[in-house]
Order: sequence, then C-alpha cells, then structure tokens
Amino acid sequence: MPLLKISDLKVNYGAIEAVKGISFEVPEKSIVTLIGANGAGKSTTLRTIAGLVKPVSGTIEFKGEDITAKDPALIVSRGITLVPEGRKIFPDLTVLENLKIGAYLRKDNLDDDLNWIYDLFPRLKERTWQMGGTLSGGEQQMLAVARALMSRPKLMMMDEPSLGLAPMIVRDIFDIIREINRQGITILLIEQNANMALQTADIGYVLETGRITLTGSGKDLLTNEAVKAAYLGT
Amino acid sequence: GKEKTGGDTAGDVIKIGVFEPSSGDNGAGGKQEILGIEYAHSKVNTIDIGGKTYKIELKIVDNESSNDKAPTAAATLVGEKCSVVVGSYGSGVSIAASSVFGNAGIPVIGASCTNPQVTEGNSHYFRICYLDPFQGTVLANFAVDNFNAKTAYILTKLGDDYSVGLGNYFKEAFVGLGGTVVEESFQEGNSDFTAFITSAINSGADVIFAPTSTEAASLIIGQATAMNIDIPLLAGDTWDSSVILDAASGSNQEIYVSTFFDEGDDSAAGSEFVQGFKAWLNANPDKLANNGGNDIVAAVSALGYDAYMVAIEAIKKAGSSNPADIMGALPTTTYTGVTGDIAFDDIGDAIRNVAYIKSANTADASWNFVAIQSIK
Amino acid sequence: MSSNIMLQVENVTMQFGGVIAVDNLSIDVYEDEIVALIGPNGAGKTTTFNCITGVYEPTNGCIKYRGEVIVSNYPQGKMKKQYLGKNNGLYSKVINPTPDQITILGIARTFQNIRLFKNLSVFENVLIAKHLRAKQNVFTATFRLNYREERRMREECMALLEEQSLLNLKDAPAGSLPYGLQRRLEISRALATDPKLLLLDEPAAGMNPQETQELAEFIRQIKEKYKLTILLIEHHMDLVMQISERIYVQDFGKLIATGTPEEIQKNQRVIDAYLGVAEDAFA
Amino acid sequence: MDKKIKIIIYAALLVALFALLFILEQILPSYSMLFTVLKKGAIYALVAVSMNLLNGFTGLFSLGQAGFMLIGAYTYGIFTIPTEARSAVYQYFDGGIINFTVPVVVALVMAGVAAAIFAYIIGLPVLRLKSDYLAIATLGFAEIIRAVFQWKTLGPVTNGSNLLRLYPTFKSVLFPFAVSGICIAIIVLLINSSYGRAFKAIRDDEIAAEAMGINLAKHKRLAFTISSFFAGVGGALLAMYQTTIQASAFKSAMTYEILLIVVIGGLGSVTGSCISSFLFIAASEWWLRFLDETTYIGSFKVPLLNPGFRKVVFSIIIMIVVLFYRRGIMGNKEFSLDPIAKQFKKRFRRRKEVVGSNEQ
Amino acid sequence: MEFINTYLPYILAGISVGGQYALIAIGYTMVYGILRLINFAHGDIFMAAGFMMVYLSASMPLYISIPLVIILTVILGFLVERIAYRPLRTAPRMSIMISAIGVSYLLQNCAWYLTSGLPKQYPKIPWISASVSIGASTTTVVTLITPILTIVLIVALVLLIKHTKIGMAMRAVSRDFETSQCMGIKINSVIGITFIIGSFLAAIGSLLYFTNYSTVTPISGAMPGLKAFVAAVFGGIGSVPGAVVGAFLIGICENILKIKELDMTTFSDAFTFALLIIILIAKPTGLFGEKITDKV
Ligand SMILES: Nc1ncnc2c1ncn2[C@@H]1O[C@H](COP(=O)(O)OP(=O)(O)OP(=O)(O)O)[C@@H](O)[C@H]1O
Ligand SMILES: Nc1ncnc2c1ncn2[C@@H]1O[C@H](COP(=O)(O)OP(=O)(O)OP(=O)(O)O)[C@@H](O)[C@H]1O
Ligand SMILES: [Mg+2]
Ligand SMILES: [Mg+2]
Repeated sequence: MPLLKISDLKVNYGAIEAVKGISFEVPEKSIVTLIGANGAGKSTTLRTIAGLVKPVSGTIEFKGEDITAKDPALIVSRGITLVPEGRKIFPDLTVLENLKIGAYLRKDNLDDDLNWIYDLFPRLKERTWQMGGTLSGGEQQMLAVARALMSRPKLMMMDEPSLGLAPMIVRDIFDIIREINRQGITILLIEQNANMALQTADIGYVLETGRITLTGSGKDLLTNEAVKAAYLGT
Repeated sequence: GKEKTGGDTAGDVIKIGVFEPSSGDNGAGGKQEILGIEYAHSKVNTIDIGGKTYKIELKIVDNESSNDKAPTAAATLVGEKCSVVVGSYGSGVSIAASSVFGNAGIPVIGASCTNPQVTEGNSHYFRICYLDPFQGTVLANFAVDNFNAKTAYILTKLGDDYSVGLGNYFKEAFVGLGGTVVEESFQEGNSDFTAFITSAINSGADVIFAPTSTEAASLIIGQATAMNIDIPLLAGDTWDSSVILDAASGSNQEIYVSTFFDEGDDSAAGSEFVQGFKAWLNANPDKLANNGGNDIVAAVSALGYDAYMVAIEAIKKAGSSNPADIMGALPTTTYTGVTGDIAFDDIGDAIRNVAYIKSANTADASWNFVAIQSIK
Repeated sequence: MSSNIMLQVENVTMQFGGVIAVDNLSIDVYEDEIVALIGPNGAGKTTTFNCITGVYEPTNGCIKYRGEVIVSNYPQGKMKKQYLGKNNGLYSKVINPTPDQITILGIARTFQNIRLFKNLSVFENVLIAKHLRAKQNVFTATFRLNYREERRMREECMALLEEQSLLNLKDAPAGSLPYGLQRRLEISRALATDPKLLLLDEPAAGMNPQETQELAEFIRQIKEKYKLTILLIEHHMDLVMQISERIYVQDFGKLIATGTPEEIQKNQRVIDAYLGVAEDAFA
Repeated sequence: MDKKIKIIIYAALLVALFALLFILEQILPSYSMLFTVLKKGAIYALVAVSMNLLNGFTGLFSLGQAGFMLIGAYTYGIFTIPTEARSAVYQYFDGGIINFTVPVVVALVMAGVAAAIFAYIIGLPVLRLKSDYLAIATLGFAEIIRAVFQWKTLGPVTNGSNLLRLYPTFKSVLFPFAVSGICIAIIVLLINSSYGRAFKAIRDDEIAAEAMGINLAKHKRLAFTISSFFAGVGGALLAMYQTTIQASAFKSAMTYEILLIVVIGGLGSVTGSCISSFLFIAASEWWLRFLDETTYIGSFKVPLLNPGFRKVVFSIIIMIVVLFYRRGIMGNKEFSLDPIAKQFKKRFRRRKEVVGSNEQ
Repeated sequence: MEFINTYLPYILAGISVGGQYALIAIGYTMVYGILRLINFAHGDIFMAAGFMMVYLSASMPLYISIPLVIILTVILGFLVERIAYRPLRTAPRMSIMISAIGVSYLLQNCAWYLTSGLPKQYPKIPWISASVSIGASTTTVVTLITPILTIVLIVALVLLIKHTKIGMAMRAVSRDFETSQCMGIKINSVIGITFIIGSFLAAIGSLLYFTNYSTVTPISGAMPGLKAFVAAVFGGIGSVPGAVVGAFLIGICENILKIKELDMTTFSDAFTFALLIIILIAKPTGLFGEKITDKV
C-alpha cells in the first residue's frame, strides 16, 4: 500500500480549474517529485493534500485513511506537513519559537527533536534566539524545513524549496532532502529546478495544465526527450 | 404604515400625526410625550363634525432625534394625510421638519419644544409650552430669589442648541440681576464630569445650571453625589424625568428643575389627569416600560396630553378635518389644559407667565413642588 | 567609453539600523550593455536596486545617470552617530528623488516578487505606464480635452502588446495570467515607460530551465529593439553567463568580484561565497 | 458596440429618466415618500460615489466624509441666507458678520471648493499615513472640524451650536438629480481617464505605481481633494434637503452610513454606490416604517412591533447583505448596457441570417 | 499643596479613565493584531455588558450577577466572532469591517429596542462605589483600583502572549493564517480565544467604568469605544503595551485639558484627535507600532 494515494483529484478556484483530475501515488520512504510549467497546478495539489484548499472531487488517502478535505490540523496530526512556497517563516517569532510552533500539536518533550534538528542544521543552533525575519534567505529556507520536521512527519511535502536561492544553497537544500529521506521520511517535492529534482527523486510526475502527462523514475524522465525539451532546456 | 384597525373606511377617520423621536438622543423624552398623546387619544378618540362622528387615528412617526431624518419622517405624516400634527420633543427636529409641514399646509402643535425659532416666522407652527427665554429667566430669578446666588456655573453641551440656548438666556437674566457667571461646555459623549464639577467648586459658584439631556444629567448627578458637593443643581424642563430621580435617589444632592407641570397639582383637572394617566400606564406593561418602568408623570406627558386636546379643540372649532381650516382656527383656539390655560399669541406661542419649580426628593425618588415662579 | 556611460553607482552604502545591507558599492554600466549583479541571498542586490530607483535613500554615496547626479546622500540625522560604513564625509549633497522621478529620467525596473496591478487588465497595466509622459492635467483628462494624447497612448500600448504577443490577452486581469506571462507583462509594462536603462530583479525566479532559456532570448530581443541598457539580478547561472557581458558579484553588501562571465566562473572567492563547486552550478 | 450609438442610448435613457421624474412630480402628490427617498437618495449617491472614489478606486481608506460634508453644508448655508433673515438666524450673534449672499449655484461650487481647500491642507500631512492609520486620522479631523464649527468664538460666522436655516432650498426632485447627476458624471469621466487609471494603480500596488512614474503624493492628494470637493457639494445639497444645518448632525455615524452604502453597493463600482444609496435610504426611512407601529390584526397585537424594531430589522438586513453578498451588490463591476445590447444584436443578426437564408 | 488640591482631581480622573480605556483598548488591539480588523462592535459589547449588569443585578445578588455578566459578555463576544466575522474569513478586509459596523448597529439598536432608550441606573457595587478623600478632593474607590487592576490584568495578558503556547499561536496566526494552519494550529479557536480575552477585559472594563459613571444607555459604548480605539492607534495598533500607554496618555490629557484655567474644554475631544494626528505624523504607526515596511 502506498503511503499517499491521490485519485482523480479536481480543484477549482472559482471558475478557474487549477487541477483537472489527477491520480498518483507516493510510496513509503521514497522521494517523489512533481514537475511542470508555471501554473500547472503543482502548488494547488500540495495545498489540497494539506487541507488548505477543498477539492471539487476526488479522494486523498493517507495510509489507507481518507483525509480528503479534512481540517489541516487533523492532517498535520496524521503525519503530513507542508513546507510552503516562499518559506513563510514567522518573522517575529524567534528561531526557537518557530521550531516549537512546528511541533504545535505535540504534547511530548521536544528536547530530542531539537537536538536532532540542530545536528541537521548547525546554522540554526547558532541563531536560536534570533528573530525569524532577520535570517537570510537560505537560512529561512532551512528553518522552514526544520520547522516542518519538528512535527515528526511521515510525509513531508516541499513546495519549491530552491526558489530564489543562491546556487550553493540550492545544493545544500537538496543534500538535506536526501539526508532527511535517508532517515526514513517520505518526501513529495515540487521543483522548477527539474534537473536537480529528477536527479534526486525516485519517481517523477509531469504535470501539465492540471493533468499528469508523464510518469517515470527520476532517471528515466531526465533522459526523456519531451521532458528535456519542455523543462530542461537542453 | 399599512395598519388598519377595525373596518373603518377612510372617510370616517381623522388622522392626527405624532411627530416625535422614539430613538436617538431624545428618544426617552419623546416616548414620554407620545404616552401623554396616546393617553389623551384613549380618552378622546372620536369627534363630531357636522353631525357626523369621525374616528381619530394617531399616526406616530419616529424622527430619530435627528435633523436629517426629520424631513423624511415629516413627509410620512404628510403622506398619511394627517389633518394636524403634534410634536416634537426637541426643537432642532421641529425646525428641520417645519418647512415640510409648512409646504403641505398642515398645522403643527409643538408640545414641549422651547426654542423661539420653532414658531418664529412659521405661521403653521404653534406651541403650548413656554419658551427658553422665559424658562432661562425664570430659573435665574429662582436662583437669585431662593439661594441668593451671586455666582452661577453654567454647564452646556456643545453643539446642542437647546442646551446652549437655554444657558444663554439664563446667563443674560442672571447677569441682568447682578450676578456673575462662569460658563463651560462639554462635548458630545463626554462621560466624566468630575473635572467640570471641580471647576464649579473652584469658581465659588452658588448654583450650577446644567440644561442638558437626561443622559448627561444622570452622569452629572451621579458624579456630583460621589464628590459630595453642596451646591444646588438647576436645570430646565428636560430634567423633569424619572431618570433624574433614579440618579439622585439616596444621595443628598439638591436638584431643582423648572417644568410645565406638577404631578402633585391638586387642581381638579390636574389630579384627574395624574390618576387617570397612572392607571392607564399601570394597565399596560409596554407603556409603563416606555415611561421608564415607573408611573411617575413627566411634564412632557402632560404637555403631550394638552397638545392633543388643543388639536381636538381646533378641529372642533374649525368644524372640518381640512388642515387649512384647522390652521385658521388655531390662533383663536383656547383650552384649559392640565398644564394651565392655553391661548396663542400672534406668533403662535402659548401665552404663559408662570413655570413650576420642583425639587428632587432623593429619599423616596419623587418630585417635591417648590414654587410657581414668575418673572420679576 | 566613459562618454557613453549610463549608470554610475559610487560608494553607495545602505545601512538599516545596525545592518549594512549595501557596503560601499561602486558599479558602472555602459550604454548598450547587459550587466548582471549576482551574489548570495541577502547580499544586498535588491537593496542596491532600491537605492538606484529611489525606493530607499542610501545612507551614503551617490548615483549618476548619464553623468548627472540623480541620487546623493551622506550620513546625517540619526545616522550620523550610528554610521558604520566607509567614506563618511565624501559627500555633502542630498538628492533623494522619489521613485517616480527616477522613472521619468528613463530608468525602469521590475520586482523580485511580481508587482502587477492584479485587478486591472493587461492593457490597463501597460497604459498606466504611459501616464507619466502624457501631456495633460486632471482637467483636460477628465473632460477628454486630451483625446489626441489618449489615442496616442492607446495606440502605442497596442503596438507594444502586439510585439510582446500579449495582445490576445489584453482584456484579461493581469492576476489571472500564468506566471511566465506575468513576468513578461511586467517587463512590457516597464518598457512602456520608455526607459533607457532597465533593471530586472530575478526575472527567471520560479521558471524551469526551458522557460529560462526562452527568457534569455526575450531579453536579448528587447535590448536590441528598444536600444536598452540592462542591469539584472539573477540566481540562474546559465542565464547570467549566457547573456551578460559583465558581472558584478556582491557579498555581505560588498563588491567581491567583477569581470566577464568566464572570469567570474573561475574566481575562487565567488566560488566560495556563491557558486559552490563550479561545475555543479551549470549542470 | 459602436461608441456613438452607445452614447446616444445612454443620453436617451437619461432624458427618459428626467422625463419620468418630471411626470411623476406632476401626478404624485409632492409629499409622497417616493420623492423624499429620491431626493435624499440622489444626494447620498453623490456622497457615496465621492467616497468610493477614495476608498474604492484610490485605495485610500478615509473616514472624513462627514467632516467635508459639514464644511460644504455650512459654506452653502452661510453664504446663501438672505440678509434680511440673518438677524433671526444669528440671533445670539447680532446677525453674524457676513452680510451678503451669493446665488445658489455659486454657493454650491463654493461649498465644494471650501471642502476641497480644507482637504488639500490636511491632506499634506495626513496622506502619508497608511490604511487604518489614515482612517483614524481622517475620522479625527472630521471630529475636530465639528468641534471648531460649534465653537462659540466662531459664532458670528457659524452660528455656534445653533441651527442655520432660512437659506434657499429645493422643492423639485429634479434639482438634486441634476446636480448629483452632473457631479457623478464628472467623477465617472475622471475615473475612466488617465488619472483614474493612475488612482487604480495606486490602489492595487503603491510601490509598482510609483515605479510607473506616478507621483504618489500628488495623485493621492488629487483624489482626496476631488473627493472632498464632491462631498462638500453633497453636504450643501443635504443642507438644502434638510432645510436646517447643525454641526452635531455630521457625526462619524454619518460617515459609517455612507461607508455602508459604498460597501454594500460594491467597492469600486459607481453604479453600485448609486443603487445601494437609493435602496439604503428607502429601506431605512420608508419601507420598514411599519415595523415601528404597534399593530393590531383584529384584536390580536402583532408581537415585537414597537418603536425601535425597525432599526433592529434594518441592522439585521445589513448583516445579511454583508454576510451573503460579500462583494456588495455590484462587486467592482458597473451596470452596463453592453450585455443587453449584445443579446439584442445576436437576435438581430440571427434574424438577418434567417432572412438571408430564406432569400437564397 | 494648593496646586495639588486644585489639580489632583483632574489627574486622578485621568488615570482612572485611562485605565478603563486601556481595558477596552486591549480588545481592539488584540483583534486588530490578529485579524487586521477594527472591531467597531467592541465598544458595544462593552455597553451590552453594562446593560446585562443592570438587569441581572436587579434579580440576583452581586456575587452571582458579576461573574454571570462576565461570562455572558464573553459568550456575546465569541458569538459575534462566530456569526459575523468567521464566515468572512476570506472576504476582502473592507467587508469584515462593514460587518463590524453592522454588528455595532445591531447591538445598539437591540439595546434601544429592549430598553426604550432610557438611561438605566447602574447598580452600586459596595466598597468600590464608596467615596474616599485624597487630600481635599473626593473620589470613589473605583478610581483608585482601576489603574491597579488594569496593570495587573495587562501584565498577566502580556505574560500569556509572550510565554505560553497559545500566546505563541496567537502571534503566529496574526502573521499568516495559512502557514499557521500548516503547523496544525486551529486558527478559528485561536481567534475565538482572542475574542474571549478581549470581551473578558471589556466586561471588567464595563464594571469599572459604569460603577464610576453610574448610567448606561445604548450609546454608552460609542465614545469610550472610540477613545479606546484612538488609544490603541496612538500606542501603535497591535501592540498591547502600546494600547495601555496610549490609553493612560489620552485619559490624562483629556482630563488635564478640562482644567478651567486652560480654557480648552471645548476642544478636549478635538485635542485628543489632534494629539493623535500629531503623533501619527511623527510616527506613522503609533508610538510602539511595528513599522510597516513593504519589502520591495
Ligand atoms: N488563490 C487563487 N485564486 C485563483 N486562482 C488561483 C489561486 N491560486 C492559484 N490559482 C490558479 O490556479 C492555477 C494553478 O496554480 P498553482 O499555484 O497550483 O500552480 P503551480 O503549478 O504551483 O505554479 P508555480 O510554478 O507558479 O508555483 C493557476 O492558473 C493559478 O493562476
Ligand atoms: N527595509 C529593510 N529594513 C531592514 N533590513 C532590510 C530592508 N531591506 C533589506 N534589508 C536587509 O538587507 C539585506 C539585503 O537584502 P536584499 O533584499 O537586498 O538581498 P538580496 O541580495 O536581494 O537577496 P536575495 O537574493 O535573497 O533576494 C538583508 O539582510 C535584508 O534583510
Ligand atoms: Mg507553485
Ligand atoms: Mg533580492
């Protein structure tokens, strides 16, 4: 059984059909990537899974449980978190508070998790007391990932984590993604940087104007001529 | 209003408009005035003209104490084809709506609006109460006569023509009698009067004259009580309300008001009205609530009663329900009401030369009659 | 060469509280050039643009446009004591124009996070950019005494949209456009102000490699067509290396390197601070 | 659609409207509530549109409308009270210090100009503020204006706390319609001009607007001043309608009322503001009045109907409209003949085609 | 001494009024901080609390009616949020504000309808209604305990916001609904709690205020509401300490202006606004307001 199973999902914003019936699966402990042009509906798909947008039709199953259109808080409690597009860290909470709020639904002791996070992101440890808003772009992106990890997710969804980041940081982020995945967390990744994404991913889906048009392993898609022409620019 | 009671056809009905506030700043007083009118209507609700009996219907409309709503409210009454209109509590709305009635040729009888400008130059506007210049002078005289006052502190509400106007007339008279005055005014919505009371004390005032609405009044009284001052408070007709008694009850604050009517009046007409009105109020919980939950007779209720009766008298005299005829009849209409004899001068104002002065009995929350004051 | 110099940023320092976002930066841009400004996140690139376009008043330094000083400031007021940068005392003139004055001079820009008038149509977005050069006042405009001017503005905008192949979308609300077209519209809107110098802030952000490729072509085209000089900020190295003639690299506000794309790619300081392992960046 | 035809159609509609009003005035009695609502509605429409120019089209959240109306109303009153009536009006101030009158139309323009001048002056500092801060500052200015006009020291000019009255008023509903109509037409022209586009740009994104070469300070001040001009004219019309002027009527409650009209009509929709102002006035002052009357059906007393109930119902209606029509009646669209005309054309064309095919 | 005797009452009145404004102002500021909504109905909730006390105390002893008033007010505040604001969560800001104005109208009109608009005498609460003398001036106990109680409540509130989990959630929600939801925060509950706290403080404020001023009318909430709102803006809307400082400043200023010798009474309200405008022009987001920097 896949960890996450999307069947025939349709999402509208008013009259705009953003997602027009897509189905895909995310196996446990894998890295899955969605690539596609701007406005293809990638972010919308993730937001729907997270419960932020209600779909018109279709189902979302997580570990066999139907979580379609459930309250975001419930979805988080089941083990799905979203690292939103554009970092969205809380600027006037400290780094520590940002991390704590990531674990909002948890009632147990957070010390172990904090140590784990600080191991993963030594940069954040130095800045525990700094306000989130004063971090640099790359640091904010790390914080956003770390914050999501604090809920001890089973599935982590990331929406364009490399957007607007310097090449060096982009690489760091992908290293971290692989590292987190090694530790057993399933990743659903959206990327414009299709090269990096497909290199990292086990499975890739290509989304075009609200529909999935291609599926394959990351390596396969990297060499697919259509993908090359449309997304890789070579 | 689509109300139709019984099966009357329009031909048998004479409509009397009631142009009063039942909301807004003057809503409380307006309602009490309406009660007097309604009571009068309950006593006299038919009229014989030319051998035919007409049923009298009241058309009550809320002018919301607001000058910009008043013309619309007045237009409603005109639209209802009222023969004559009674109202309003509050001079501002009366002036604002005056031209609507004037243009439609409908006579209006003001019950308690005391501003001279209501009738001045308006041949269709009549009034049965005394005027602010008179009232102000009466109170000034009273202050000098009773307290031997040399200094008066006058507190008025900014932007309120009644308050400022009456304050002005009081000042003129008081200064004319050789006193000095200290004047201050407060703004709308002010709720802390301690500073004003303090300055009254510091100015060495012998009396405080505060012609204000009842809302401000209860705040002033409450705070004066808390400060334990021993300067008497004087005010005009608006203070003649159970609200004032409520506010003052249990304190030892001296409060004097000038008014149109005394509940304790033991003349036959007066006591009959008081008893009848109380019984009527007590029989009807809604009405009692509109009176503030008690059966104390407000002077404006008495005036409302009289104004209605004057209207009836005028209709009878005119022998017609035609507004123009009634307007023609009004200047010569006379009537002996519960507030005294009523006759109009050539401006349309009632000819009156006395006012009642009452004081608040703070022990049992009632009014004590003090004097009938006239002008020197 | 200096006869046709377009923009000179001289010793510009921008300090926010205790943070120096731009530190004594000097940049020259010559006519007909495409110059890139790169650097790690938070290096102060956007802030530099904001200083040039009048959004921020630099704390110290001056900026010249075609040889004329358009922005100039020195540490003063509260900043007098707090100032942490260099060159205090070098300048004594204060010129702090508002952004609209800069635009009128002929410098147009786009924004890092697209700032279109989302509720207005594509056509109106472009038409608004014509407002500044129209000969009219409220009175003539209201009573349509400016109808010739208005017609000219509309015709020019139609022509521009036609060229940018946005004409078929002219009545669509700008906010409803796909992301890539929004970027293009933002550039078109900037072009409608008749600029000589165009500042582009991360035009390729959020684009995939293919779209980035198309963007590079587009930038080249408009440069030729409108005889523009272009200064751009970008993190997509393939785009930068492909179209820019010279590159400035900024880190912690300071200029750390400048040169041709080839020179920059080999520069060890740039690799350490920004590119990381050189080959990877161009994978 | 052909622009010329469009103009002709709109002009024809306008003429028809005025003709209808004229006929109505001949056949209905002058005291009909309909006229009251039409008069006040027309005036509120103007004021609401002027507020919409600021709040809906320029994105400046201003709550100073009542203050500017006050200035307009007083300016009109002060300069039009006939000299012979002045001693009666200014009875506490020896007839006041202004001893001349100007014609009504001139006074209306003066009312607008006075409000505009004032707006220009306070706009200099205040327009630098953003959103809610601007709102509270303008609200504050309106309160200050009110206090100043009630100030005794200015009594010889403003009559202090007392009423202004006896100035020329209007009888026919055509007058407010004509004046408001002209003013609204000018505002519409402005909104659709290059400057109107600049205002909308500022509303959507100030920073981008500035980058497009739009001088924020200048354009905001322009919108503020023009809006206040029309608010001033609206205030003067209101004064004519009310026949008396008193500063205490121009409270913040009046501004809120106008804001309600604007939002219910749809922010950024001129026709919305107009429609909703008529509906608002009609509902609040006419249609619901029966709710205030204690009513008996036979001898059964209809429950709840007591003075004050009308306002309760009215506020509930407002809440329902706000909750279920969140973008207002018209959203940010305008009423237009285009869709109707298109329908018409389509049918026309089809018929032509049918005719054409028959001929073949 | 002469000086103190003359002016002490003004200052005492100022501090007391300031405290009451502060309690109301916090409600504005909290709601604004989290929803960016000027909750115009807040002053009317305060007024409604006053009427509840009038009616409840008539039929039950104070030790029951006071807690009951507080509970009912809190429920009222919560319901207003539930019915009038929650459905508009995604609507344009202006609609929510109009909804707030609508609620304010509704509450006032209901109060009118139910009370006939007559001013109601507020019950005397023993001990805090009592008079005390300070120097030569007389005042009530409530004048003295208001500032103390205000400060205590506010310290508690600040601690709650700064150091508890729910406080952290409030700060997070105030920044970004969507991301907060992604963290598992139920924004509706957090907003509900904000209204509950705001209404609670308004209820306490109304107890103090009406004990001091003795009369309740349907528009009793309007002016204190407006003043408190001004105070909140003055201090920088969204900032709790700012609201408190603003409230005390305004309370004291407007009372000092009533000193006869200054001859400024006519303009005491106008002056409050003038002061506000001056502050805003110098500091466009109030004394403690966060600077709105549009990151370009
Ligand atoms: N809040 C919204 N309201 C209306 N339409 C929206 C909204 N959000 C997205 N859309 C539209 O839905 C479609 C899909 O958008 P989505 O953000 O999911 O695309 P995406 O694939 O994530 O693109 P990008 O690469 O730009 O992030 C687009 O056409 C977009 O314009
Ligand atoms: N208005 C401001 N107030 C305070 N600090 C600011 C302001 N604007 C920018 N900064 C700071 O200045 C520094 C430079 O920011 P800037 O936006 O110029 O970076 P950048 O080089 O454009 O980065 P990126 O590539 O991530 O866009 C950052 O530390 C930023 O936080
Ligand atoms: Mg996306
Ligand atoms: Mg940047």
